[in-house]
Amino acid sequence: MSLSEAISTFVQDGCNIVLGAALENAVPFAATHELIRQGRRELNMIAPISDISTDMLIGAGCVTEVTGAWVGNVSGGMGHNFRRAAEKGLPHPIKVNDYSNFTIGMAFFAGAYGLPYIPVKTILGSDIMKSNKNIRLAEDPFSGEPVALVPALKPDVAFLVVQRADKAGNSHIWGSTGLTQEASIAANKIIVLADEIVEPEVIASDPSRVLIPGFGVDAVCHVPAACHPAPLIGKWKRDNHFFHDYHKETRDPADFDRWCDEWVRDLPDHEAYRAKLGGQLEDLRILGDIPSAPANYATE
Amino acid sequence: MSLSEAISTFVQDGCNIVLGAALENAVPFAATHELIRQGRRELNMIAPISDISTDMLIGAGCVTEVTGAWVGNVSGGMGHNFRRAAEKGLPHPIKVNDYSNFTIGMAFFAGAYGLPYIPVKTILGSDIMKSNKNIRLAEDPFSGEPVALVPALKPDVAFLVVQRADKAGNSHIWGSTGLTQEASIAANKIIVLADEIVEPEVIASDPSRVLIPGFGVDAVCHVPAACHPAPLIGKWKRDNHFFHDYHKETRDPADFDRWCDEWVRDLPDHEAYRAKLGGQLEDLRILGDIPSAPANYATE
Amino acid sequence: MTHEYSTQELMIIAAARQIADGERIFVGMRLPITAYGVARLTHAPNAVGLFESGVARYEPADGMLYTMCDGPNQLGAAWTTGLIQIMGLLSGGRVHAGFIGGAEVDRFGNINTSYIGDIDDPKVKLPGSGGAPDIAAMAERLVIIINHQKHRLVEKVDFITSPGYLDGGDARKKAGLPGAGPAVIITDRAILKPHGPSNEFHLASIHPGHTVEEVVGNTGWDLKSFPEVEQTPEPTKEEMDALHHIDKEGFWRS
Amino acid sequence: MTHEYSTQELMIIAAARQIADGERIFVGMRLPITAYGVARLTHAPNAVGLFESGVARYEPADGMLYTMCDGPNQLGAAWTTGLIQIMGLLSGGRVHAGFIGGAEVDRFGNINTSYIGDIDDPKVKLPGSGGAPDIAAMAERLVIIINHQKHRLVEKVDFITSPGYLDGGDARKKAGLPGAGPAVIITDRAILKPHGPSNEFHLASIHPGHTVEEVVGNTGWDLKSFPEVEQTPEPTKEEMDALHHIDKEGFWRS
Repeated sequence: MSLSEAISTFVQDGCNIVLGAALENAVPFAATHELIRQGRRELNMIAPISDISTDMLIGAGCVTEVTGAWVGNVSGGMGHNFRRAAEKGLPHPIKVNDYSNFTIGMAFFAGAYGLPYIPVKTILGSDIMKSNKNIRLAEDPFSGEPVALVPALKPDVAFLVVQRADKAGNSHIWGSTGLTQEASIAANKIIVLADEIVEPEVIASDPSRVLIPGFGVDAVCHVPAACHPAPLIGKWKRDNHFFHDYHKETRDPADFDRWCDEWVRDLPDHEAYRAKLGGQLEDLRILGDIPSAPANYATE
Repeated sequence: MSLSEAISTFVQDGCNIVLGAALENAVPFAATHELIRQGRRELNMIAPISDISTDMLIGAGCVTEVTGAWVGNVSGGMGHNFRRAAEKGLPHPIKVNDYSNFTIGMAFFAGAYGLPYIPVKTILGSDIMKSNKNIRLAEDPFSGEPVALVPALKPDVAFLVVQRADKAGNSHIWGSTGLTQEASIAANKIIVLADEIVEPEVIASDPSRVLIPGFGVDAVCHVPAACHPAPLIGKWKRDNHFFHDYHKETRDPADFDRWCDEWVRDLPDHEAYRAKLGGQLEDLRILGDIPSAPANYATE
Repeated sequence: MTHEYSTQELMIIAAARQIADGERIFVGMRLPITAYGVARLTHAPNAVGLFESGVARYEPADGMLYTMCDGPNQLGAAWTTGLIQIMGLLSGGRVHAGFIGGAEVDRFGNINTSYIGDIDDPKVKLPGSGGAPDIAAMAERLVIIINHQKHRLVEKVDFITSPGYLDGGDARKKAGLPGAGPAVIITDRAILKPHGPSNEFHLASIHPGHTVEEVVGNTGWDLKSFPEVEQTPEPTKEEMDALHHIDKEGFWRS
Repeated sequence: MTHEYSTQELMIIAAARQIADGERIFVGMRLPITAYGVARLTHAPNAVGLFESGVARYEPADGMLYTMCDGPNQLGAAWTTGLIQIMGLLSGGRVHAGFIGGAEVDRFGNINTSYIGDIDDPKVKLPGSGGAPDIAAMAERLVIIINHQKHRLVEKVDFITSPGYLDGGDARKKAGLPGAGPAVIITDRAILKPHGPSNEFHLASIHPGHTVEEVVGNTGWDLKSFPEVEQTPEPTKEEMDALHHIDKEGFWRS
């Protein structure tokens, strides 16, 4: 399925969306772009940290709610669109549901595995307990000590980038994964952006490297470099300049609009985006090979 | 460190012990034997399912408490020693703390990750709610619906079998892992039984295959076939006859004592156990090679 | 009848018919895993088998399994992972059905695999629950497989390890259990299904060669019947061929 | 002084000295990760660095990192896993310390990285918490790194993102926070430490070339001093060599 088709099928205005839960790597920026192109509105973007993806969607007017731990530009500074929306209501106001990384992890975990809520200690004393009305202070009935109850989060759709998948969505991920597994399983629909499509035998050769099984995946889209400008382990380096330029070129709304036209709206799809990057993208491609030691699954 | 030394250092009488949390594979039977040899007493054996390991320890008089979901002989029928202890108090009475597999998983998860308890729905309506006094019925404060609160379990020591480790305990596991990760991290001390000791570079070549990092491991012991008669993926087949024979040869206490002398007490260590098995063990060794597809960790 | 089959083979095929195509099923060992294999080879080629140790498979394993953790069940699996990941799928509508057995089942489909007699002084200490309560609580529906004897199909189990409809009626819902509950009890003599608002199990279908009187006489409660008691359809040639393909050694043939 | 160093280099080395050998440390990016590298090369060769995205490392990564998820931070790591696994280590005494920064810190070591001004109508919306509150709540001790300016070291933060000692005294313990709280604030002018039962931060050490008056004048609360204010020891040759080995491009030299 094409990414455009997957998004038009599975994402409606008003959806709660996880777009990248691995923190700073494997961010599905190709989906960010397509959500902007298709003009989705009133989205609630849910993620611990998705680098500049959330800032872009806010600037393009797609977002009315942000649920997560951090929004900005990890190597480049603050997110201008996030600030404008939160401070001045431009392009329109957003509601911010604050979490810490671990507590949003617990919210996903609860959503994934059928637990109504999780009692945590890591958010006690923080004013996040005041700003996020979903989290409740309670008493641990066993010890009588204070505890924060974090209710389950069940996103409508989760997008994730994987290094390789077969056509059925069985896929392999390696490197750090942040909250990818919990956030994806918690979601109602899972859309996989595969950097490479491989034969089913490749994935089946190592079922312990599967993070989400294919039978749980609703769409698999072959989108090379879907992560750009974020890195993908063993596939793409991080485009540090791109993050820096984004920071410089989106300081005011007109600048952001120009940036967004140039890099998103005026391009029909991710293939055109890759073509526009051209040699800049090729320079980020990882050409070396440092392979993992094999695991033996023989039975005899 | 030798397994004998690890057990004499880290296991005292009265300890709460996880001995195998992967269910029917990778059961650390070598540690079962050594606990019997060293005559540990009043142990609380904690595991979802550890095949006949728990039954052996009960028969040898090491156990006064069993915490878990299932005790018996998975392919061979009931565990005679478990029945004798629970029904007749022989060799002495045991307290049984019933859990289901998922709820003991949640108890380990809470213990591992600093959560005081986990609210679950999967045990509602079961009389396990009555027999296990640790689990409390409560009301979900968000929905008003019933929920079972499962408190954290923090074992004193966890034993786990891994396919390969380096000398520092950094290790690789593949195949299904049951509750190995959660139970081990929940434990105060972690003892790794490595089927093979490899160079650090082998483990470092694939940090995503690490289940427990070496810096969390308190002892690493090189014990080939520590899992026998259980299987270990890619290393050892299951010794189905051994389980069958155990069932036949432990029907009454005197029979069990004879079995236990022959296979455990009269042998100085696991090396002698392997030597006694001889060709029977060699027949279980996996000689084939069905390797996993490599993952590339190159950065350039 | 154009082909021979054993009682056990009939049970396997009746169980296989409970699996719809594309469904994700918690498969136990022995009889249910064979039923899963038959279903995959006949009407449910896209079913997925789940094993609580942390395994999910498309194609059934090649060869006889003694435990779900055996090597052949992991080689070429869709997923080898942890118990929480696999059992966690039970929530969120990702698992359609589970198969479980037991030492005792009662008129409301409650299952005992824990204690016969008193908990504190049991006559028989059974091995325990494993993951059965979790599956019974959460799966969209439950399929119970048990031999039809008076001491196994009892008025009231001594201990509810895995909940069915508890005391009947809406007791299960009131207890907060998300899954719908047991849909069917398959025995070596008949098939029972929950009836009406009470959710008491009634006789729904009799296996060929058995009679209502015999079935009632071997049931530990006053077994009532659905208005129309069917005869369990005999295995088709396709079903038997699939079963023979899986059970090459004839383990289930006697 | 036999060797030159910048203010930032002094801060890095002061931070490195907070890491004891064998400790497991939550390392942020930039200054703290450089401090971790210096500690590993000098007095703490067995320290372990943890990154909340799901990475644990022995040897620091080779080369400049822009984020903790960059390839060089994952190649040859001790563990690449999920956030829950790594951050979960914070419980159970498996993590000794964490480094965090912020836009504002107050006299009780509370840190704000969320809102300047009113929550509902903020003057500045900062990026947010990341995992800092979790580390602040759970790590055995916390090391805070911040530039010493009056609008950064404030009487009371507008929003407590990551708790220090809250209102001081035993407020932190009463709130149920397991970790002991911030042990030190390292600035570009001085080192502050919590004092006495109030847990208010007092001046403990002054960096070479700075004065008490200057430090007090650039602090947003009425900064008191420990009875004996030390001078922060200058970097040793070994420390500077280690830092130059890591910071080959001289990023921190200016």
